[in-house]
Amino acid sequence: MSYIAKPKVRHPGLERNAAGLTRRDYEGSMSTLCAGCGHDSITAALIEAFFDLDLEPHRVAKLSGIGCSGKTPAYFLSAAHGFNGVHGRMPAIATGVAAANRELTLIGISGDGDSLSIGLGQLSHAIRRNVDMLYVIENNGVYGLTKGQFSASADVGSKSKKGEANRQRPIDPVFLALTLGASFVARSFSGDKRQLVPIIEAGIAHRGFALIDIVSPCVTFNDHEASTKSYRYTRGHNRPVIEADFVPPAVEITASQAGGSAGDVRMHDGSVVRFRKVPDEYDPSDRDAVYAFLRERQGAGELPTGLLYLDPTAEELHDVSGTVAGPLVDVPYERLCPGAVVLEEIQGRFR
Amino acid sequence: MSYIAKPKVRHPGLERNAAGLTRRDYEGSMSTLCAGCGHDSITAALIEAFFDLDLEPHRVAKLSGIGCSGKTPAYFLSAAHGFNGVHGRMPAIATGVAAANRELTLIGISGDGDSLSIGLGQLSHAIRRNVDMLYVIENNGVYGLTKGQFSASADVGSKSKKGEANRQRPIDPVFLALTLGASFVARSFSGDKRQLVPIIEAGIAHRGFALIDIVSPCVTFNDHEASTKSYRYTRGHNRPVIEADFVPPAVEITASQAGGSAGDVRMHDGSVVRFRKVPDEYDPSDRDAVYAFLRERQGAGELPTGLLYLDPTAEELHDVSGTVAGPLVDVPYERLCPGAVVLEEIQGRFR
Amino acid sequence: MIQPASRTNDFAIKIATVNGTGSASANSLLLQAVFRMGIPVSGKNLFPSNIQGLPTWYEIRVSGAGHTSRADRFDVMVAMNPATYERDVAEVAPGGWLLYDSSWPLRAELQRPDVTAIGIPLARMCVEQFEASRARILMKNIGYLGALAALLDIEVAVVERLLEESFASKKKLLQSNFEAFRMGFDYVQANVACPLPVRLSRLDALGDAILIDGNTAAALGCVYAGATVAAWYPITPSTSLVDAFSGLCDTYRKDPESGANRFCILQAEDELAAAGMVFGAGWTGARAFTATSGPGISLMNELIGLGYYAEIPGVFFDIQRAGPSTGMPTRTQQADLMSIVYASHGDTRHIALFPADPRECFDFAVRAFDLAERFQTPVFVVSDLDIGMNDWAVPALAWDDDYRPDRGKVLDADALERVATFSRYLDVDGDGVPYRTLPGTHPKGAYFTRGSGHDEHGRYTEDAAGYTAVVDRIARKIAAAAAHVPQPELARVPEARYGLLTIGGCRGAVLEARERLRERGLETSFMRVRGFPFGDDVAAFVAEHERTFVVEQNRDGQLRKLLIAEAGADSARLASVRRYGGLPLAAGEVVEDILRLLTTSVAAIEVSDPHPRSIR
Amino acid sequence: MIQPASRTNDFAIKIATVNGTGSASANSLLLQAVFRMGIPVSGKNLFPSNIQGLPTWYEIRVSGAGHTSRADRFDVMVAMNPATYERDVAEVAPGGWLLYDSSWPLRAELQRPDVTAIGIPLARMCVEQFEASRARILMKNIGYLGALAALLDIEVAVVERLLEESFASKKKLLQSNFEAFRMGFDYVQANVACPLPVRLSRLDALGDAILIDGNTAAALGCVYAGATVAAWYPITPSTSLVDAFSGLCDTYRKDPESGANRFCILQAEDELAAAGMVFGAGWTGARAFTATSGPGISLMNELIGLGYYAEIPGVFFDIQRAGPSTGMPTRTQQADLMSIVYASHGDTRHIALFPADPRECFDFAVRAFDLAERFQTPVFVVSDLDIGMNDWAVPALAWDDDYRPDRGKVLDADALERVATFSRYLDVDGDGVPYRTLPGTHPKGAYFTRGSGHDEHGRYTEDAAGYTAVVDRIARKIAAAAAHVPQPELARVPEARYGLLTIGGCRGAVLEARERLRERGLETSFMRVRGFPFGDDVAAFVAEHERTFVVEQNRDGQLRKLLIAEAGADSARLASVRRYGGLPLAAGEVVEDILRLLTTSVAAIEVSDPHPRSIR
Ligand SMILES: Cc1ncc(C[n+]2csc(CCOP(=O)(O)OP(=O)(O)O)c2C)c(N)n1
Ligand SMILES: Cc1ncc(C[n+]2csc(CCOP(=O)(O)OP(=O)(O)O)c2C)c(N)n1
Ligand code: SF4
Ligand code: SF4
Ligand SMILES: [Mg+2]
Ligand SMILES: [Mg+2]
Repeated sequence: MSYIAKPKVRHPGLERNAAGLTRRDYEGSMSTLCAGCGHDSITAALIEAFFDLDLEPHRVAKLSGIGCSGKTPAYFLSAAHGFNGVHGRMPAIATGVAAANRELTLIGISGDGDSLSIGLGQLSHAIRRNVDMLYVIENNGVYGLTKGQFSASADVGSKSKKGEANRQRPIDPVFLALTLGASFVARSFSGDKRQLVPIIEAGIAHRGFALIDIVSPCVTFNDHEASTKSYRYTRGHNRPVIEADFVPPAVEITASQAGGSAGDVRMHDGSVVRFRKVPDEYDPSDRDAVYAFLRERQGAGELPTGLLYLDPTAEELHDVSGTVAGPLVDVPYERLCPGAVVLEEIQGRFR
Repeated sequence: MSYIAKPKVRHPGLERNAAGLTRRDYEGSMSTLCAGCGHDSITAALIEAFFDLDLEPHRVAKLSGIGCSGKTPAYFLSAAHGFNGVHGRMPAIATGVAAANRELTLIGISGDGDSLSIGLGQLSHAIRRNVDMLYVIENNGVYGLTKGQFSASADVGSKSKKGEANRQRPIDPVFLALTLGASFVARSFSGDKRQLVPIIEAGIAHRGFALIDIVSPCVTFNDHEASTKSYRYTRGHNRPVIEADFVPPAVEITASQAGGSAGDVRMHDGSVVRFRKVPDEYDPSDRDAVYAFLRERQGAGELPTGLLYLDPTAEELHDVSGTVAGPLVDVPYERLCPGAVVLEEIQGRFR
Repeated sequence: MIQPASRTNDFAIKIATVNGTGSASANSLLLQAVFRMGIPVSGKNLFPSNIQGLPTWYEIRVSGAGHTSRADRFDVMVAMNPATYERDVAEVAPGGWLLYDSSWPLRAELQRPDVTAIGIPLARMCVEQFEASRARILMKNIGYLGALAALLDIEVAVVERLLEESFASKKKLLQSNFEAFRMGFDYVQANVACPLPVRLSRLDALGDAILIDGNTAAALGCVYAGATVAAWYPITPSTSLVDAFSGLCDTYRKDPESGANRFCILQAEDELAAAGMVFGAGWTGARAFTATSGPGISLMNELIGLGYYAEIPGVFFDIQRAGPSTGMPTRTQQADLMSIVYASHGDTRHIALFPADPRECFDFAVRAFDLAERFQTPVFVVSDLDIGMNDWAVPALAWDDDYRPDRGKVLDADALERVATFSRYLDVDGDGVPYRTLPGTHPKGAYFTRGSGHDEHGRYTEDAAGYTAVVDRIARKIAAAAAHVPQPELARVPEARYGLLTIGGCRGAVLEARERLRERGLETSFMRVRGFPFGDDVAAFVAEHERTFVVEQNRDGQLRKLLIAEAGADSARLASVRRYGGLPLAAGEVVEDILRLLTTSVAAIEVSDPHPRSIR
Repeated sequence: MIQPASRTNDFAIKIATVNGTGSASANSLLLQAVFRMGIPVSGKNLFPSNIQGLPTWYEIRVSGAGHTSRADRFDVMVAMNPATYERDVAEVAPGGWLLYDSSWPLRAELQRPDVTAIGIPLARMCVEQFEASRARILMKNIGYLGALAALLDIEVAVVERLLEESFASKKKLLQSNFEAFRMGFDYVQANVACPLPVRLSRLDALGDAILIDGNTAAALGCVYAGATVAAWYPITPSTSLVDAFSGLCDTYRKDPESGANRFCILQAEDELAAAGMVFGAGWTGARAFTATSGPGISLMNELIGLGYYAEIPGVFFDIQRAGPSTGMPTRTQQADLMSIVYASHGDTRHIALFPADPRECFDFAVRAFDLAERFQTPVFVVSDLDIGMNDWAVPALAWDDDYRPDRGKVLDADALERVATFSRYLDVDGDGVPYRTLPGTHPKGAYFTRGSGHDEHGRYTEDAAGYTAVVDRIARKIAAAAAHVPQPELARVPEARYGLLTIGGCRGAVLEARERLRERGLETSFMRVRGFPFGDDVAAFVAEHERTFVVEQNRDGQLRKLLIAEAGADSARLASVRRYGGLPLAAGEVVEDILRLLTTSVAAIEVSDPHPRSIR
């Protein structure tokens, strides 16, 4: 714990991206989280990714549930619409947003309590619908904002600050998502910005539901010795199993494969996810193999991280719904109302 | 569809079990479901299992949510307390029952809508808590009681009565349960009583959460040609991958293994689950292997059934909670109230 | 035997069958036939909450005078379900008729001296006439339709035309239906003196009326209002609203070129999700709605509070059924009034519209979307099973092609370009309604929506003054909506000492009761509230009458309580008439209660307080 | 400069710090020290809804006269947070004192001529005295505690004893604390004329009182009532109730031999699940409860209706916070009254108890379990953040060892053996309360519990009569509870024209306001409702006074509405005093509003209607 007032997140230089914006333009208001909170690092990575992607902030909608994690959308992209909903219900709100305007870039930030306890049903069904959005779980194993109770992601044996060990099996969002048929599944660590930024970029580029489970230590309630969600423990057990670079649509693709079996995956918007340093046996497009591989590694006490599974072709909500190409909010009223003559016609049926 | 009034479910003979009861004593009121509904066959199997187990009906509590499935507890064990809760919330109610009286035999009957849509969160957390109960999902791929909308278990491509194909990925309770760490996972078919009865018996004997996903065709809304939850489709694709006999505690165990790698598994109450005709590669105690095996088979279009996974040693709710051995409802008030003297003592802290 | 007076176009029929046996379509044909003869008619379907095999009833009331609320007495009982013979026989009005299937003898104890039993060997005739076991069951229904046609003088040509329309694409079925109809018709013609003293005779009393249920009409309203996002979870009796919306959109909302949908219907995983989706879409700028019933409203409570406090439009149809809890899903009630008006914890108060019939379902649906966007808040359309699922004869729906949605105060890109700064929750115009912006429009429009404390600029706050400024403005805003919701229906009689005040689908029964009271020399004024918050006219109406009878369909007198607590009505002047057994209201019930209250002392009126505060 | 009159044991202090910096324990020590000097005192913690780094305040009011509601004015401001200097300085009463950290100079614009600034170089002294950076921060708090001890004449021995108790097991920490305390104390002794005119002096005004928060007291009540199952989901400000229950159970509810738990605490996945668990356990025969706040009540709505209609006992603590929606989680309010009383769709009405302070939290907790089982229904204990989380000096809790839980009408195995048949929902005794049985008891006790329509025998029904018999009985049952809930606190003054009517934690401020009004020559009667349903005495009280001021902490006058709609109180006589900015109520606010309402015309009182029906 440290009590020094935190400066607004700052970035070196005032370099401008293709949208003509500086990193500053992607920032938000000053964080009110505890100094050192993992969530703030994720905020920084998000800012970096948005800057890299040259996104116009006002074309983004950022949503969250309730918790320390739920507060974070206030800390980036102040020029984007934000929506801090109620606890555990952000997935449904986001689904409504996506239904109404499919052209917005949608980002949801949640916590492990928000997503795996109260919100488990909604998260699962958003995965099932393959709603086109980036969904970040800032996973610290506790309910931060309500002062440190174990969440459903707490590992068996992980101890609370008071020294009590958790005895309930954790719900692992990665395995959950794989089982539910998620089209983009990643895990990362708030302390590994290098890994995190390209994953976020790929998640935004992904057309469908991109889930990133990010271990994000809670310095106040879950960063002590016997916790398995501490900085120390996470650093010690983090094993990137696959590396992914993100190549935006504009960049011409030259080299094709850098190793392993995965190579380049072309995304819907023309960008490319370039998998590197992939273990030979690892295929990020084979759901069952990924599941088995990760189970084995986690069984051995490791925390495998990376963009673990990717299917850029899965049908998203609007494919399944057969919606028109543009945003529903842009369809002029004249195309929605059949008019008086048709009403008269319809009423013929009722006479 | 047939319009003949259904007789009360009847069983041959008036044979008495060790509890001195006939099958009739395990029946309930007359079913009001459609003639031929799969749910009624499951009811019959439950009656059979209760009879076999010599259970005293009044020691059983039977719970359900809302739906055609939710009505079924009225159709068996009229001498047991029944609780038809609200839609999707039976797991929590059952958890409260289990907390208060750990000696009741607890049976929950649910539907695919009740468990996988509105109740997904509660089901998942009941699995996680390993609440000691039998949990039956009467899975017909539709909301029966509200007239046939697709449920979350509808397979991709399965068609509604009107001919519309479902395009959303199904949530498979078996994989969900395996992923969430369930201690007893089975799948069966309402039409296969021979397979179903011993699984139910084992589920009741199991100390912990025993999930049985039972394909139970809805004759009125989902038993047509292009449905993957019809009688015909299910019969055609049902592949029992492992057979299980249930040997009650009283019976002496003689022969040990009948084949495969699984053999006998001794349950907490002294009963034995005897696995037979187990494929060589199949080990019902290896969660990951079972997951992989079933994924593969289902990927090949089969519907693998049987008592698929079993861990009789997992800690259940009361182990984790450290509760006293007997039912909490039986602890006399005198042992609950610390009394006036202690209150005075405690108040010392507040002066 | 009592000889009934001949009553043309003024009687009621009740048909007792088993659900899932095909009687529904026969009953509906009967209803339509009467309707097509130009005679005011209504049908009330009393069906069980299961799929097949349980007793079900259908009530048809024919009233040349236009009284189509639920009948008080049944002149003709079509008793096709042996399981309910006993009570069905008991329910026939003295001097009435009982049709039964004489393939089996009618048990002696079921015969009544004051009721004429008419046996028709339907099952036997069907076995003789049809091969398939399915047809043998289904055709019995068309058989009793034929019998009724003969007995009641239904125009055969009308029925035949209806059958032709129903089976236009299934010629073979049409043939069997014709045969079955004739079978019943001829049998009765040959064996019974036709027509009965209760009979039909063509009228021209319906004008341009249509025969429609409220859920279909509401769905039409959603289409015409330009709603694009529907999020829902199936629940009786609201399901048919979304089904109708879906069907209409499939026809009228496809892009003609691509065939793609200009709408998105989301079958949510539960009602919490449905509400979340509605607010997500509403926040984004779509007209979005859900349809549910009581249990759904309960589940949506938390999100409704979010919509209220974060000021997000959304339209919620509550098709009420009998509560509490799961209650009786296929029975009607008006018992969600409190739940809706005060939905969600904390200080909340919601705009609600109370349609009385399908036509108002259509009109109020459109209005609800306008109000939701105008006032940036959830708006409730409070219908019920009787309105929503039964067929009502109502004047044709009207549409003005000049209608354009009232999107309320939305700043678009141009407007944002011009403003210096944008404060989401500031009362710029002094009317309590702030300006909003939609995501994706313009960088200057960005703001942070939250259900936690916020000030007029949308900033997070825990400060009493900042917080209070916003919640006070919201209170003013909702209060101001009183002038914009549909105003009460009012029929004042200057000299009347008594008032009748009601809501929703009680309208017909109360108006009919009013006529019957007038016939007894008792003049009453009439008011029906159509929207919440109430206007000042409600308390004025109460003040102008010595005593006002509040007629509603719930146990606790919820409307009466709302009138007292929210309209400032004087409780001492409000007597309570309540029926809540789950059936649509009948005029006789209203008359009966009012007369009882009037003939007993004031004390009796106090006893009518739903909650005696001490047990006497 | 204004010279304040010397005021012994009658002043208020406000301490402004940053949360997460250790000030909470110093503030609590200060409060306890005053308490141990036998002087009535209260502490109000105004903390932010975050974990670390935001402004937080602690208010201590000292009142020899026993007035411990929130202070109207602050004589001493301890301004330790530069971020809030400006408003903190502004809040000091004229003639008061401002303590600040003079390690840095006080900006000129923050000085006030009518306020004495007392600089203490806390940070500098701490740096000099302590090594660890953590200690340097934490010890500043003990430093200002020392300074206040010198300025206010707090008995040093009392503080030292408190420190010893706090750090009994941490000798080293104790030493630093002693040092820090001395550091502040000595500095002030040396540099300021001590004590100030506002100062303490030992009293013996507290008797056997304890200093306790309402959540701890409620948890004690749960332990003593014999509750065994707690199901909950964390939410401020209710969390500490379950934390306290858990802590108490760990000490007093272990089996002495096995060490096993005679309780089961379930941290549910959400509030819907928590409510389900409570009803599951209650149905099974355990005393079960949950603790939550507004959002939880909203989420529990559907299940509450199930408990009501299926008649299952359960105790629900609502520790209210400022709504609507997420609202201000660390601010207080009384705005869930409507939500609770009418929770869930359909006709529902719930028993609710309204404690005013921690002692009543204890008593009412026990009572709630008895009522829940006696009436077989959910019972709500409606507390709030101010009562639940702040420390109150209240008379010692009393316990009668002869108390035995009232399990209500439960048929055990013996009783069932004797009865011929058992009908779950039959009104055997004519008191509206049926008999129930617990699962596992006896074959004859079996019945089917359901939230769908059921008759008196517990059988499924869709029949109007069968359904109505049950819901009518439930209405009678709940109405009868009016005589069993805690009766109002009443102080009638025969000649008083005005009444004050309030609820919950407003009690202290209203009683103090009453004294102040009396000092101005205005006599008032006083009533505080303590339970719902209301008894007849409430309307009588209102009828006996020309005008009654209803004092409550919500925007919409929810209590006033309930009095009108549910107690039959005459609305014309009820004026409304409402504060809802999230802070505990202060007497001055009540006096101010009442005087304003009295000095303006009757019209003014109407303006105080929270919802002007037309915009004027
Ligand atoms: C309906 C509801 N229940 C409970 C709460 C209280 N609450 C606020 S945040 C939170 C948990 C947050 O945990 P998590 O999602 O892990 O976020 P973190 O604070 O750890 O980032 C809870 C229970 C609430 N706001 N709303
Ligand atoms: C809160 C709530 N929402 C909706 C309903 C309506 N409803 C009743 S049963 C049901 C679905 C039942 O489907 P399933 O669980 O699959 O059971 P089945 O009828 O197919 O056996 C629904 C949506 C309800 N009773 N309560
Ligand atoms: S409490 Fe934990 S999660 Fe919350 S801001 Fe502090 S460190 Fe982050
Ligand atoms: S509708 Fe389907 S699920 Fe329901 S009873 Fe009939 S066959 Fe069974
Ligand atoms: Mg967390
Ligand atoms: Mg189903």
